[in-house]
Amino acid sequence: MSATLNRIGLARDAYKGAATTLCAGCGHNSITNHLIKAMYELGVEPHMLAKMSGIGCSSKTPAYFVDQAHGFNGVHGRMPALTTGAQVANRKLLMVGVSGDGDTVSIGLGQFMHMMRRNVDCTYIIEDNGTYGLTKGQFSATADVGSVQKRGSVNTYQPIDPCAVALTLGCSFVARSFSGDGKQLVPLIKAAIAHRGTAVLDVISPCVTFNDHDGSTKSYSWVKDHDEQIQDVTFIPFFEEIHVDYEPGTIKEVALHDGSHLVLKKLSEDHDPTDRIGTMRLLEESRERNQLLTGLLYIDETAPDFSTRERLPELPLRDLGEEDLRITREDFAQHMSELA
Amino acid sequence: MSATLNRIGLARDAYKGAATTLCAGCGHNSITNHLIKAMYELGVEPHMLAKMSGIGCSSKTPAYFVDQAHGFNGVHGRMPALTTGAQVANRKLLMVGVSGDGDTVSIGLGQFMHMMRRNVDCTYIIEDNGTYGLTKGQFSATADVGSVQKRGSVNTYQPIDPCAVALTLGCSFVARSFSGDGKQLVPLIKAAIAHRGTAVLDVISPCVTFNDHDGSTKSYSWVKDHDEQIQDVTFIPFFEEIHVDYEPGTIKEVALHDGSHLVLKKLSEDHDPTDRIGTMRLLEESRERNQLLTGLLYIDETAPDFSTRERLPELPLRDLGEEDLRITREDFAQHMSELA
Amino acid sequence: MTPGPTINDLTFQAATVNGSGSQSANLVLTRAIFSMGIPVAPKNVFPSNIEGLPTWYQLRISPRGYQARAGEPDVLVALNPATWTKDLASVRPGGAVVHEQAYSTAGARSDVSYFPVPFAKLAKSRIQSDTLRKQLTNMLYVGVVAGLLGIPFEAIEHGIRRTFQSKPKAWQVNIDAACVGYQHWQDNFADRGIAHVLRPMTGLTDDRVLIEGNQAAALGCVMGGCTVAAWYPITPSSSLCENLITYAERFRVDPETGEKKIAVVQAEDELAALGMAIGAGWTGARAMTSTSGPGISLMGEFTGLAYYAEVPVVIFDIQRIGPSTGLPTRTSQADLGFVYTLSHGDTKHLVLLPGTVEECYEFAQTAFDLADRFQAPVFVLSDLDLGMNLWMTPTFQYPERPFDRGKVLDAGDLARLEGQWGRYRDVDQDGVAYRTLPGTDHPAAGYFTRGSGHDEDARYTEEAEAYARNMDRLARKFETARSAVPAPVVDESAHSTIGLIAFGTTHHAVVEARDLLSERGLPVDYLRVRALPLSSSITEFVRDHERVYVIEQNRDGQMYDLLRLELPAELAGRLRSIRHYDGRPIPAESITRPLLELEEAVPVQ
Amino acid sequence: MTPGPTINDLTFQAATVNGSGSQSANLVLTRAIFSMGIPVAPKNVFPSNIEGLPTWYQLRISPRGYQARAGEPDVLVALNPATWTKDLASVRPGGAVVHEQAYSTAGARSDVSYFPVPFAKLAKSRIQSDTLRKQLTNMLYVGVVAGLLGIPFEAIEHGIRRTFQSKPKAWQVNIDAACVGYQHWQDNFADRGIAHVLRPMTGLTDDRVLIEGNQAAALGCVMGGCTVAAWYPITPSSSLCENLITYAERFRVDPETGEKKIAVVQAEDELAALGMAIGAGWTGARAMTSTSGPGISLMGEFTGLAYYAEVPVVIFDIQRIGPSTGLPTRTSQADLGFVYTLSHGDTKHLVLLPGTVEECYEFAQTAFDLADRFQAPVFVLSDLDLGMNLWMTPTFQYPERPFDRGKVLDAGDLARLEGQWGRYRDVDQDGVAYRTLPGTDHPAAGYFTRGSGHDEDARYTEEAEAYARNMDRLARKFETARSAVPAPVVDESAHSTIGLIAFGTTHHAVVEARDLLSERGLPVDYLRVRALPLSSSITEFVRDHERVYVIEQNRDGQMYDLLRLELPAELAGRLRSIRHYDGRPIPAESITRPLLELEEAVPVQ
Ligand SMILES: Cc1ncc(C[n+]2csc(CCOP(=O)(O)OP(=O)(O)O)c2C)c(N)n1
Ligand SMILES: Cc1ncc(C[n+]2csc(CCOP(=O)(O)OP(=O)(O)O)c2C)c(N)n1
Ligand code: SF4
Ligand code: SF4
Ligand SMILES: [Mg+2]
Ligand SMILES: [Mg+2]
Repeated sequence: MSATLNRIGLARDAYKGAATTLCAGCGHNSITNHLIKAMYELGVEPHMLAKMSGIGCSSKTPAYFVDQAHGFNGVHGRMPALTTGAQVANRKLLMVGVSGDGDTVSIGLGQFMHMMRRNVDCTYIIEDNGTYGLTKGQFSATADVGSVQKRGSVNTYQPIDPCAVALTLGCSFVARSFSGDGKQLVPLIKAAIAHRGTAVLDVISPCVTFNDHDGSTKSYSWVKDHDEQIQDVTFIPFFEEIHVDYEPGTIKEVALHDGSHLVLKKLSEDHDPTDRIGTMRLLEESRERNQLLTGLLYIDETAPDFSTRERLPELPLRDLGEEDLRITREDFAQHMSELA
Repeated sequence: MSATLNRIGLARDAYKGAATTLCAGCGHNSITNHLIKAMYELGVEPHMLAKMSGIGCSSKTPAYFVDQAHGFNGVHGRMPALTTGAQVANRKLLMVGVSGDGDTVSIGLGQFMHMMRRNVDCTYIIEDNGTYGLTKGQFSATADVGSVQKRGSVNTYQPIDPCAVALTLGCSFVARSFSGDGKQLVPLIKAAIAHRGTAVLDVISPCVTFNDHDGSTKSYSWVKDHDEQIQDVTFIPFFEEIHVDYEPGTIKEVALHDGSHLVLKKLSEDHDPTDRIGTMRLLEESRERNQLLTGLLYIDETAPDFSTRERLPELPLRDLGEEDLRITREDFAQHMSELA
Repeated sequence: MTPGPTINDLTFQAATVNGSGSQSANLVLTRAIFSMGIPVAPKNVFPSNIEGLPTWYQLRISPRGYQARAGEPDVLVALNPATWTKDLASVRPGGAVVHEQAYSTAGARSDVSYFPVPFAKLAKSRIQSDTLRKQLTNMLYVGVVAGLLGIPFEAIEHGIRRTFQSKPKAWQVNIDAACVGYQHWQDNFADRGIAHVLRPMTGLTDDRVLIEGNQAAALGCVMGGCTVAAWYPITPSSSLCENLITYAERFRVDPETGEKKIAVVQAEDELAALGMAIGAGWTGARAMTSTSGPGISLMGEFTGLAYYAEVPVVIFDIQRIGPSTGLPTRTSQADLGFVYTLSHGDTKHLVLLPGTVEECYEFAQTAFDLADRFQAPVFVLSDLDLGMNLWMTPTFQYPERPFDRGKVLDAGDLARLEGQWGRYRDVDQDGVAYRTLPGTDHPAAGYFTRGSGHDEDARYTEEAEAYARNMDRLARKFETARSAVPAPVVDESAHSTIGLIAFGTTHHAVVEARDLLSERGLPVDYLRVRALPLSSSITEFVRDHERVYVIEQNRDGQMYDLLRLELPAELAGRLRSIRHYDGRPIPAESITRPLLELEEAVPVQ
Repeated sequence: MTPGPTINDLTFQAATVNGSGSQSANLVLTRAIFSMGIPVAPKNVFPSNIEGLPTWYQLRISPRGYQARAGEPDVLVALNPATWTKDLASVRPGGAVVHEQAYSTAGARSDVSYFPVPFAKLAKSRIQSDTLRKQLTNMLYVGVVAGLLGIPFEAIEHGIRRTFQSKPKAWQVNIDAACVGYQHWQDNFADRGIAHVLRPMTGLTDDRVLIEGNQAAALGCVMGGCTVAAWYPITPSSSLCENLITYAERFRVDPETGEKKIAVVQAEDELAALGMAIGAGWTGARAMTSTSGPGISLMGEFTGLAYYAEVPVVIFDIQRIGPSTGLPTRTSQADLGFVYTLSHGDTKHLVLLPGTVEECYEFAQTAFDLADRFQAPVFVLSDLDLGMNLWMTPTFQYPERPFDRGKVLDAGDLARLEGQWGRYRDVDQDGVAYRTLPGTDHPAAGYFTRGSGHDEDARYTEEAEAYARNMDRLARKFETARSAVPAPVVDESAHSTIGLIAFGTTHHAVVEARDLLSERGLPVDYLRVRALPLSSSITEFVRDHERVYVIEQNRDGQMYDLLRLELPAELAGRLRSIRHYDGRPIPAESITRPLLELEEAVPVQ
C-alpha cells in the first residue's frame, strides 16, 4: 500500500529521524513518536523546522525525528538562549526544543524562566523522568519528596515543578502530559506548535533504566495510577472544518494564533485554562492530594511573543543586506560632522 | 550620655560598619540602618555573623554594618552558593546575605531558587529597586510592566516576583517590606534571623539616582501610595516576656525556632501566613489590583534546614581534625584487603 | 626674569567628586579647546561607584598631539576636599592651582601659583535654580579655567552646545554659570602672570572628530551588518551596546512601521547573552555580544561550542583590570591569554586587537566578516582606556566592500550539487567547510549541529580517526586564518638594532616613547600586533633586530609569552618584556625608564 | 611444526553491546586472572550512551606488567553483530576468536582460529530465570574464555564473589552460568591447540590491589580531611564523588546518632558546586569539587575569585576529550593549559598531575594541604583513563603526617598580637599572608573578603600602587609554591643524550616505549612532570640532554608550550613535541614511531 500523504504531500516517513540510541522502553522514544505523528498530521514543513536541545538522553531525541530539518544539540541547560537567538534572527522558523528535567530545572532553570518571561515563540518539551539518565540515575530537581533512588537513597527535597514555575511567570502556554498517553499528548503538541509564544509541555517520561522501580514517582505504574486528566483535548487544525457536537457547557473552545482550535471537554475538575490563579490553586491542591494533574493547564493567546514585542520585521533579520543595514552615505557624513 | 548596652553588653556603635559610599537617599542606606538596629536589639554576636553578598550597590552594603564580623563580597549572582557552602562548613554561623534584584533575579535566579529548595539556614535580603544601580540604571527583571526608565524606554515584560517564586518553591520564610518602613522591616529582620532555614526578605529600596522618578513603580512615592500591609508585625525575642493584650481573634502568634515569637495583628486582608496557596492567591490578586503587598507573607517553622536534613553534627565540620576524619588504621587495612 | 608662558603644551586635571556633574563640565572644556583647533587627549579616571567618591579628569594638550596618559598636571582644578592634599602635591612645579577658597593653603608648597575661588559661595549667590545648582556649580570652574588658559568664551559656548546637543534647554543656564566663573576670573585674576596659555591653531584637527572607542565599535557593528546583539550590563563594556541601541533607534527603525532592523536583547547574564548570539549566528544573522573580564569567564563553555560546532559569533571584550571583580573602572590588557584559548580542550580563537578608535570602528566590521568566513567565534579585545575615553581621530571611512558572508550554500547551490555535500568536508583544503542555514528550502539542506563528536557529514560519531581528522581540520582552518586577520603595522624607519612590539592602547605610549628615545639618541623600530593568530611577518621583524622589547599592560607578559611560542627558538631569546599593570593607562615613561635600564645592562660587544 | 603457546602474554578483547551486563563479566575475568598472580591492565572503551551501542573491554596481560593500552587483541570475544566484521579484522594473526555461532565466518580470514559458540541458544536452554537471562548471557563467555585460556574455575568463582561482593545472592546464578560456558568449552574445544595460555605466577601481584583512579582519589579526600564536597554529575568525574558518598556512608557516619562528618552536596550546576566549595573553604573547611571539561569552562569566574580573594579550594578535573561536549567517554590531557590560567586577568594556579592511582590517592591529600598552605585553588588533573579504569597498584600507605592547615590565626594568636594583623600583609616575605576564620572570637578577627581591589589590611581600594603591590605578592606566592608542589620524577639511568618528558597517564606508555627503544638500541632518559608551576629542576634535565621529546595527549602540545616558556631561550630549542589525540589512551607505539622518525631526521654531526 502506498503511504498516505499529508496536506503538503509528505509521507509519515518524511518526519522520521535517525534510529534511536536510547534504551528500549524509554519514555523519550514514545514522545519522539508522538512528535512525528503531530508534525506529520499538521503538515509541518521540514526545512522550516529548527530542532533545539541541550544535553541529556532527552536532548538526544531531536536526532530521532524529521531528519531533513536543521537541529542544534547545544550545551547542557542552555537551549533557551540558543533558541531565543535563533528565533529573533529568523522568526519564520518553527522552533521546537526538547530538554530534560536536569537540563531545564537544575542547570538551566534561570534561562528557562527568562525565556518564558520573554515569551519566545517556541515549543519547549521537558522529557521529565525525575533523574539524570545520561549520567546514570542521580536525582534531579523534579524528583518528588520521598521518591526512592535505585541505589536506595530517598529524596527529601521539595521538587521544583516546571509547570508551577511557568504559571508563576505567566508563561503563555503551560501543559503537562505523559509519554504513554498519545491521545492527550499529540493534540497538545499540535496546539503548542500552533501557539505563538513559549509553549511549555512538561511530559512525564519514565527512565526504565534508572527510575522506573517501585518507590519512584516517575515510573510508568505510578503515573498511570495517579494521572488526573483535567480535560479531554481535541485539536482542530486551521485547515479543517470545526464540527463539535457536545451538549453545551461541557466543552470549552480556544482559538489559536494560526486559526486552529482546541476543544477541551472537562473531565474531573471544573477548570478554566485562562484563569492563571485558579489553575495555580488546582495544581497545588492536586499535588497535595498526591495526584498528577495533566492536560492543558493554562493558555494566554493575547500575550505578544518576543519578536513581536521587539517590533522585528516579518522579513527575517538574517535575510537583510547592506542596503537595509548600513547607514546611508548622507546620514553617515551627517553623523560624522556631529562628532567634529 | 553613655551608650545603652544590649544584652551581650555591646553599644549600638558595635554594629556599625564603614561609612557608606552609596548615593545620599539610596534606599539601601536605610536598610543598613534597620539591620544595625535589629542586630543591636537582638544582641547578635559580631564574631559569629557572616555577611554575604554578590555584586551591585546593594551587595556593597555588608561593608556598612557590623564592622567586626567577617564578610564575603563574592561574584555577581552567586552569593547563594557561597552561603550554602559556608553554612554547611560551620552551621553555627549566623548567615546574613544582602543582594539586589539584578543579582538575585537576573543572573542569580537559578542559585537563588535552589538555595530556597534546600532551605539553607540564612537571612536573604533583596534590596529591590527594579534596576541595575551600579551599572547605571538598566531595567532588572523585577521592573513592573509599564515602568518607565530614566532614558524613557518602557518595560513591557512581566516582572519576576521573588516572593511569588519563593512561595511556589515552598520557601520556609517569605516576607516583603519597604526600606522606608523600619517599623515593619526591623521586626521582620529579627524574625528572619530567628528563623532556622532560608528567610527571604524582598525589600523595595528605591534607587534615587536611576529609578525614583514618576513612572517608576519602585519610587518612594509609588511605594508609599501602593503599600498594602497585611499585618502589623511585632517581634518578641526569646529573652523577653511575652505580654500581648489584643482582643482575641485579631492577632496570630508564631513561635520561632530560637524561642522568639512573632505577633501578627491583621490589618487589611484576612490572611494566614501558614497557608501557602492562600497567600499565593492573595499576592497575585493584590498585584492585579496594582498594589504592593507587604508583611510576613508565609512562614513554615516545621521544615528542617539544610544542615539538619544533611544530618550534620552540631560541631562545625570545619572544626573536625585527623581523628574525626581519617579512617582508622584497622579499617584502612581492612579496606585495602578488600581491594586485593 | 620669568620665561613667557608655554603655548598649547600642558596637562590639565580636574579633581572632583563623582556624580556631581563634573563630567559634563570637563567635556565642555574638552570640546571648547578642540574647537580652537588644538589636539586634545582626555582621560577620565573614575571610581566603581555612582556618587560621592573621588574622580579625576586629565586633559592632555601637546603640540605633537600625544594621546597617552601624561604624568603630573600643570593646571589643577581642586574641588574635592577629600583628595585636596594629594592633588595639590601632584602638580608640577610652576603649575597653576584653581581651588575652592575654603581649602587651606597655609604652609602649602610655594612653587605653584594658587587661584582660590569661592565656588560654593558663588554657586549659592549666583545660581538661582536650587535643583540645578549642584550640576551647575562645576560650570563655574569651566569659566574660571577659560579665563586662566585664555580660552575665548565663544569656544566655551560652543562646547556647551555640543555637550548638551540633545537638550538645548540646558544651554543658557550652563552658559550663564560658566560666565559667572569667567567673570570672576576677569575681576580677580586677570592681571596675574600665568605659565600656560592656549592659542587657536590650524591644521592639526582638520577632518578630525572626537569619539569613544565603544561608540566607534557600535558604529562599526551597524555598518558591519550586525542584526542581533545580546548583552548583559558590565563596566566598561555597557556603553558599547547602549550606543548600539541609540544608533538602532536612529538608523534601524522603519519610520512608517516602527519596525526595528536589529534586535538588541538585554540578557539575564553573560552565558545567555553569548548563547543568544550563537543561536542567531547559527541561523545566519550577524550576531555579537559585548562584555568585560567577569563575563568572559562565564562564556567559556559557549565559546567552546562555537569553536567546535563552528558557528560564527563576535565577542567584544572591553578589558578592565582583574583578576575577579578587580578594579572595574581601571584599564588592562590582561585577558589576552585567557581569551586566546578560552574553553577546555584544544581550542584557539581569532582575536582582533584594535589600538585606536578608528580600528574599533574598522575591526568591528572585520570581525563579522571573519566570523562568517571562518565560522568561528571572533574576539575583539578593546579596553577601558580605549572604550570609555574620548579620542581624536580622522573621520571614519564609509565601507566600500560588501559583507563577506563566507561559505554558505543556498537552495540553488544544493540543487546544482544534487544535494551532494557534507557540513564538515574540507572541500577547498583550507580547513573551512561549507554550511547551510536553517530554513533553506532543499531536502539536503538540513544537518545536525552539535558540540559532541561528528564526522565530515555532521553525523554523530565516537570514532577515533574521525575525531582526530576533524581536530586536524580545525587546526588547518586556524592556519588559514593567520594570513586573513589584520596584519601588523611595521615602522622600521629608525633602522635601529632595537625593536618594540606592542598592541592595543599601549600603542599611544609607544609613539611618545619612540620620540623620547630618539631625543635621547636611541631611535627604535616598532611593530604593532593587530590580531591573533600572530602573523609570520613578526618573525622577520625579530630577525631584523638584536633586541626586541615587548610592551604590554598586564602582569604576566601575556603577549611576550605568545610571541615566544611562535618564534623559532633561536629568535625567542631576543625578546624582553616590559609590563605596566597598575590599572592606569600606560604612560610613555613606563616604557622609556625600564627600556633604558635594560639597555644599559646590555653587555657591550 | 607449530610453536608452543605463549604464556601470560596476550591481549584479550571483548566486543559487546553496552547495558547488556558485559561489564561485570569482564570484571569477573579480570579478578580471576589477577587472583592467579598475573598482572592485568584493563581498559574499558564505552560509548556516551546507556544501552545498545558498541563497547569494548581490553584486558592486557604482559610478563612485565605493562599498563598502557596495547594494539590489536590476540583473543577476541565477539558478541556484537554490529561490529563483528571490524572486530574480526582487528585480531592479530594467529589469534583466537570466540564468537556467537550465528555470525558468518564464510570467506573470513583464515589466519585466526575460530571458536563458534551458540551463546543465544545456550542462554535460552540453560539459563532458567527470564529476568536474569540478559545479564547472565555474558557470564557464558566468561566460562568459555576460562576454558580457552586455562583459567582454573576456582579463580572464576573467586572473581564472581569479588565482583558481586555486596550481593552474595547473585553468586550462585553467575557461577552456574559461567559453568555452562566452561562446560561447553570442555565438550567442544578441549582438544583444540591454542596459541595463548595463562599460568599462575608468584611475586608480581604481592601487596597489589586493583582500584580505579576516581575511587583512589575519593579515598584520598577522606584521608585528607575533606568535609565539604559539592559536585554536579558529569562523565568521567561522577564516580569520584559517588565513591566519596560510599566512603562517607561507611566511614564518616556516627553509628549512634547517624550524624555525618561530611557534607556531599549535589549542586544544581558547576558554578554552584565550586561556589559552595569556596564558601566552605573560606569558613575553614577542607572543601572540594570534581568535574570534567565542560564544568571547568563554567568555573572560570569562581576560580578567579578564589585566586584573588585567596580562598583554599580543591578542584578535580577528570579530563575527557573536548572541545565542547566532545567525546564524553574518551580520554585526553587537553585541559592543562586552560586550567593553568583559568579566569580572566592575570591568574596562575597550582595544578597537580597524578600519573598513577597511587598518586590519585596521595595527591588528593597533598592538594588539601597545598590549598590551605597557599590559600588558593588547587587543581588535580586526572583523566578518564586513570579515573575510570581499574589499575594494579601497591597497597596505599596510611598517612603519617597531620594536615597542614596553613597560616591561620586563632583568637589566642590575635590576643598575642594584640589584634595587630592584616589579612594580606606579607609578614614572612613568601607571599603567603595570614588569615582568620569566620567565628573566631576576637574583636580584630573579622575582615572583608572580596574579589575587588583591596589593600594589605583587606580594605577596599582602587589605589594603583596598592593594586600592583598585591598582584606582585600573588606572583611571589606562586614562586614560593613552585618548590612546594610534587617534584618531577627523574630517571637518567640510561645516560642518554635523549630525554623524554611526560605527565599523567602518558607515563605508562613511556615506560613501555623506553623498553622498546632500548631494545632498538636507543635507551632514553625520562622526566615525569607531576605539577605546575614547573620545577626549576626541569631546566637541568634539558641541559643534560641534546634532544628532549615532550609527549602528551592533546593536539596543541600544551605541556610543550608551558615548558618552552619556562626554559632559558637557549634550551627551549632542544624540545620536540609528540602528541596523541584520538580519545583512546596513548599506546607505546604512538611514542616510538614518531620518535624514531624524528631521530632519523636528526642531521649527523
Ligand atoms: C556543563 C555540563 N555539566 C554536566 C554534564 C553532564 N550531563 C550530561 S546529561 C546530564 C543530565 C541529564 O539529565 P536530564 O536533563 O534530566 O536528561 P535525561 O538524561 O534524564 O533525559 C548531565 C549532568 C554536561 N554534559 N555538561
Ligand atoms: C559576571 C558579571 N556580570 C556583570 C557585572 C556588572 N554588574 C555589576 S552590579 C550589576 C547589577 C546590579 O544590580 P542589582 O543587583 O539590582 O544591584 P543594585 O546596584 O541595583 O543595588 C551588574 C550587571 C558583574 N559585576 N559581573
Ligand atoms: S537511561 Fe533512562 S532516560 Fe536514558 S535512554 Fe535509558 S531509559 Fe531513557
Ligand atoms: S545608584 Fe541607585 S542603588 Fe546605587 S547607590 Fe545610588 S541610589 Fe543606591
Ligand atoms: Mg531526566
Ligand atoms: Mg537593583
